[in-house]
Amino acid sequence: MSSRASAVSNQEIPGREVTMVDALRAALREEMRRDKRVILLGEDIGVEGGFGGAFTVTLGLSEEFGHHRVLDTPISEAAIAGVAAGAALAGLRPVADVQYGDFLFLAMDQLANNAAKLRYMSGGKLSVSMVFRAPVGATTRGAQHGQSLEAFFMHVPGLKVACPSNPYDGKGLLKTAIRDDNPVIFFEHKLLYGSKGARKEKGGLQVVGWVPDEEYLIPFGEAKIVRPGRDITLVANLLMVHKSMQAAEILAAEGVDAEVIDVRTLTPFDWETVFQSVRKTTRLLIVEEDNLTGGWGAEVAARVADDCIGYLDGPIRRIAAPDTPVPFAPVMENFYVPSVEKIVGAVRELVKVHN
Amino acid sequence: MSSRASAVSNQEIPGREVTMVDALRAALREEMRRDKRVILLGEDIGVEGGFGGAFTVTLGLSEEFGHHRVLDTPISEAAIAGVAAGAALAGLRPVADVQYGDFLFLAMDQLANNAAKLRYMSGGKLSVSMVFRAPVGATTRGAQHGQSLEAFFMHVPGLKVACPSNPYDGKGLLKTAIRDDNPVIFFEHKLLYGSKGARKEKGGLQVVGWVPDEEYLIPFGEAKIVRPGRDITLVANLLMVHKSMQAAEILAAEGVDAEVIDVRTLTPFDWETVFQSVRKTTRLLIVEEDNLTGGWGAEVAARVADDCIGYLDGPIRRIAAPDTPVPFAPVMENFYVPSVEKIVGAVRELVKVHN
Amino acid sequence: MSETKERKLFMYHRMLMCRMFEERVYYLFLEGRLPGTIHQSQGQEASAVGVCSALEDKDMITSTHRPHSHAIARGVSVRSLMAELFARETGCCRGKGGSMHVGDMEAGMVPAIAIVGGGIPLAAGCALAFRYLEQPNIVACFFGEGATNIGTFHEAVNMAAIWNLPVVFVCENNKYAASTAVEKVMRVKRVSERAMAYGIPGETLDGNDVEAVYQAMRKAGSRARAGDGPTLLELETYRFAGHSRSDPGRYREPEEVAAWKQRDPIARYEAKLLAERVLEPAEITKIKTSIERELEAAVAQAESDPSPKPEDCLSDVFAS
Amino acid sequence: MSETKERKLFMYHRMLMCRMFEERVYYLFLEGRLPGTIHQSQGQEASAVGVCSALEDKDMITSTHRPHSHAIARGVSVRSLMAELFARETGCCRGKGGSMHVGDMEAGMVPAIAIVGGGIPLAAGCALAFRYLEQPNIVACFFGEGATNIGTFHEAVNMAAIWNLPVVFVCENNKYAASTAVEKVMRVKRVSERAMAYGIPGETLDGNDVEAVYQAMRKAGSRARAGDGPTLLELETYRFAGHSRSDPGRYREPEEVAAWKQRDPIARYEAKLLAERVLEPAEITKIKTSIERELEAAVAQAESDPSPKPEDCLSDVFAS
Ligand SMILES: Cc1ncc(C[n+]2csc(CCOP(=O)(O)OP(=O)(O)O)c2C)c(N)n1
Ligand SMILES: Cc1ncc(C[n+]2csc(CCOP(=O)(O)OP(=O)(O)O)c2C)c(N)n1
Ligand SMILES: [Mg+2]
Ligand SMILES: [Mg+2]
Repeated sequence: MSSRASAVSNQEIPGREVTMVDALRAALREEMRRDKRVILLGEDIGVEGGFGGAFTVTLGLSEEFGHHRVLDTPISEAAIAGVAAGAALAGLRPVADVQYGDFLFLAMDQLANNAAKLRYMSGGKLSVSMVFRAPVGATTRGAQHGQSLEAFFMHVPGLKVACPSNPYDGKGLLKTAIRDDNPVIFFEHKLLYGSKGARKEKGGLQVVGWVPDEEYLIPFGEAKIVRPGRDITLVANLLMVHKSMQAAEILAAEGVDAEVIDVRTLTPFDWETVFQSVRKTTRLLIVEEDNLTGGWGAEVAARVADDCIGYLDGPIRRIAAPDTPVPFAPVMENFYVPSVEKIVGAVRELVKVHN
Repeated sequence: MSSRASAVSNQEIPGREVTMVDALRAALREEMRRDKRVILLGEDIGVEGGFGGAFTVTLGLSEEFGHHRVLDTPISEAAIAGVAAGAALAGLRPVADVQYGDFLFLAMDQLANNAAKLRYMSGGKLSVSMVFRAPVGATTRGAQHGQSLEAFFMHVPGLKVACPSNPYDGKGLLKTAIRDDNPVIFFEHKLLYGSKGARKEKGGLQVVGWVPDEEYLIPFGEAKIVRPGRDITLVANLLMVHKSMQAAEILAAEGVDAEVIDVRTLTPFDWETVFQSVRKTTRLLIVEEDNLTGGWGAEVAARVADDCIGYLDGPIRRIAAPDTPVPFAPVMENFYVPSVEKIVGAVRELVKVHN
Repeated sequence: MSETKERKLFMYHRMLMCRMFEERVYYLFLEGRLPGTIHQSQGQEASAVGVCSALEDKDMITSTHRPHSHAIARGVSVRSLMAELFARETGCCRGKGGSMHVGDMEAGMVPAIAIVGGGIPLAAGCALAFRYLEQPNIVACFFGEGATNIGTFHEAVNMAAIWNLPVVFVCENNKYAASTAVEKVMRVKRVSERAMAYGIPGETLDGNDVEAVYQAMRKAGSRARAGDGPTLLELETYRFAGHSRSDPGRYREPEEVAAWKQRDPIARYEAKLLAERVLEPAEITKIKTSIERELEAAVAQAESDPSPKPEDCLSDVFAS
Repeated sequence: MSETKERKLFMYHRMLMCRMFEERVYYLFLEGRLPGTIHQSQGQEASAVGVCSALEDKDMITSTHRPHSHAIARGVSVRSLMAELFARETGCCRGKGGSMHVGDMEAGMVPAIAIVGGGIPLAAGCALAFRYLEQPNIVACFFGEGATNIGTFHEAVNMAAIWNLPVVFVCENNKYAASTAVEKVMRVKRVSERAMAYGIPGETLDGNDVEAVYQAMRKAGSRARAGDGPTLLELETYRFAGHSRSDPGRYREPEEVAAWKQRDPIARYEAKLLAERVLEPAEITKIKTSIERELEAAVAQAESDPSPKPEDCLSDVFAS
């Protein structure tokens, strides 16, 4: 594995532009080839003539690895999570999934009470090496198919939480997650999959990203400054990284230089990168698609308000979905999901306040 | 119903000292007498010769109201929640419970995806008038019987969340919860029950509180300043209100005058009372038994860091359980649960910093 | 017209309405005029209509991610359904629910629950309320065979069984849960065998025979209404379309699809009614034309209906 | 000594150890020497010991909130169990687990899961790993009859069934879930009937007959090991004590308790072994004395063992 590869796109290194779906599938394929203990569990993930899971990520893997490694399950989310945890206890490295993150609540007991706690309850003797993948984000499917659930899992001690915003990170983080000896909840944003054909999402970003041909891993707990800036810090994840970047471009034209941080993993969280940025820019806006109250952004605000309050030149603000379920009608959903305009507006206000 | 009674203990008004268990039972009894639509659902709540639920709250109610109103369920937490929600849709006002809050994860889908969202998904046409009671808090029963889960539910739009610290509030809030047309998650702290006899908890506070004989309700969304003070604001709930009060007494002897706020309900939250207090004291310490990262205290810190940052004379700090499961050994559990000493220590540091 | 004849024509009409609604909706999707996704139920109309035709006023149904036919069969207004799919203020959920959550409790339908199995406890809960309030009503609880593998099915059916609740569990066994064939995920031959685990009657029947469905539901309904508890009805059927809008259904053999299309519940019933002379050939076109017109009007109305305002997304979280 | 005789004496010894451990623990609680709470299993020793005696090295068990006898029967060291109850650093969970989470995967026991039914998917998962790794092992999954009403039972048993996993589901039907009598919460007469819903064999047997339990478990175990899938064994038994430390058990008729005490699995087996001359009367006291001594030593050791430090609560959250 190359350490060079952990640098961002570099013309010297052979690689190619791929979608998130391609990148995640490649991560699964590479890890399955490398380690026989890696198996997949989920609904509709390996059926012949089927979808490769709800968003095609596992397409073709049952053909390559066989149905004993790509297990199509009944609709039994609690058992999917619990069976994965049990298999992990006995030495496998299962990667399980739900078709929509919203169904995680069905598996929550197994994830939060068993997978997350078994190592601790055993006094550190066991480990539960599993990954649980979950697509999040609103895509005009209404209240039960569009939630962002990162905060719930960030609040469970014993679980790691990843949330990549681009194919490069997606691949590198998923490979790391699979090799991690702890349970990892791996959030993927539906509008970032770049799925094509029938599974293409309206409003989906055409995110393709460069990924080196050489193998690489991305460690957990390292945020990425995706745009350095001087005037304000924007902290975001998943789709909101892209919206924050778009906002930063607009703001740049107005002379406001925003630093954008992609948190990449919520647990462990790279507090230092955020703190350093805030100490430099003296202003903080957190951007998340999750509901405002109790979102992961609250934790970021709280930590900064503890560690960096003396450096702040104004209030800590959050742009998040309002405290409502996800509405169906696109006009309402567009209002619900934080927009580039809202980010820009909030930044304008923040830089104005104490300038 | 008397409005006088909503004042705190008043010698003029007839009343008596009762435990939390007595107060909650009285609330259930009064509401069941008042409104035939109120029914109870739960495990072991009405069995002859049984416990009256895990903590005796429903003892005697099946005798008074019959088994058609006090329904002993199988061990089926998801169905308990979903059946309660369904019954609410069709006009009843169920009060359901889990024996330990930790089991809420099993019911989470029904609570968060159905009960919380049905009103919204119906465009406001329906209401889900139910209460779901859940005991929380660590009491040397280990990782799966001691969690504090308020933050998970505060983060679900459509759910109200109550967490009374004393019998007076317990009774008034539970009655309000039952009459509310929305789903309410009602958290009770095991060490505050004041249960006697076999169900007595080691380390349980002998909290008895004065409760008027006359009927009263306590509105949601009104925090209570349980101790006014000038130097620092302590925001707490449940057991931590008592620890904060003890800390405040110790601090008073040192000349530090702490204001202690009992939040009473997390949704709706009485932001104004907290903001006003912080503007006055200029210092904030949040005290919760929940795990630090993503606890409800993070939201309080975030809101204050948004609204009151200009008033703050130092960092916003939180005292919470560390990010670990609940350990079994009492020596570890005592370290895990925020102590009076830790609160005192944190306050000393905060008042020192900018004095 | 005799009551039976009237009912038969009613069921025929309703099934056609279900079918034509779904076809219309499908084209609207292809044309890009509807947002979101849809799960269609062409081929399953006999179960929706047979069950709902056996219900009384104020009875209730619960439904799933595939709810259109259930809603139509239950009598939810077609206009309000269409408007909901168009995300209009006038939709049955005022644009907040969408395809997967259509419903209207006034019309006897709880908003559909799109989480597989998630509606089953709600059904039991409604039934509990009916019994408690001494309301002589029942609940018909729809779900797919895939849902019988999830925990809530088990818990809620058991709870309804021990309490003898007035609910009929209606499993539409269309052989697939998304791409997953039923044989792969359960070892029992018939879903109805699962009733045994709860000590309630279970019955498997031809879910494409609307008359048979109606009769079985009458029977199970009477039993429930009489206080004798729930029944599990397994209705064998098939969805002609893919699982959702985006599914070409390549996991099914074309022969299998073709064979089931031979058993089209509407064509079969039509033939039967013609043979019985309940229906005259000339009436068929008339009925279809009138449905076509109704759908046309519903679409036109929906298109001109007001959209919710963006900020409307903030209301209806809490009852006050 | 013949293999059979050895095994019989072993089972007798283990049952006694279970019983005497629980009695000892009970008194330690009454004396206030142990923290937390306990769920005791006096009366249920035949099921724990019959099942575990039929296991091989590296087989696994999963357990519940009532795990002491399972742990002892599986061969988890009595010292490490006692130390765990005393919340010592030397406990099998290093003081982090407590009574409800005892276990030791080295000894073949997953830490017990105290959430009813929560261990069942873990059992299926372990079994999946065994099969996948071509390890010739099986899992015995213990749970109470009350657990068969929860969703995870349904989901996990079904999954194990469709995949023919090497797991034996062992339901200890002790007639009550806390204070709730089994007849109130399920309509089937026998829990084993629920096996039919998953297309696997189910069998009800006298759970207080250790020999019968052993034989049934051998058979089900062989079946599982051969790749023929899971079995649901229902072991009819009774707990002599209350549900937990604080339960006086007033929801049970004294006559019922007395009748079951007549069927004490240990007394019965003792009488049988005496009759078979496998056991001599004189040996009984010897065995009891030696167990007494072992328990005494375990208690003494536990009391003098080091306690974890308060800050130890911070470690073991993540593997690094
Ligand atoms: C709990 C849950 N898991 C997965 C899904 C995704 N999903 C939607 S429909 C479906 C298949 C449902 O099959 P079945 O119950 O047979 O109903 P059908 O679609 O055949 O009508 C799946 C897996 C879901 N909505 N809910
Ligand atoms: C999901 C869940 N609900 C409730 C409880 C509280 N509780 C602990 S043991 C028990 C009864 C369990 O009965 P059963 O499964 O028959 O086992 P037994 O106690 O009889 O051994 C209950 C209700 C729990 N631990 N987990
Ligand atoms: Mg189906
Ligand atoms: Mg039992």
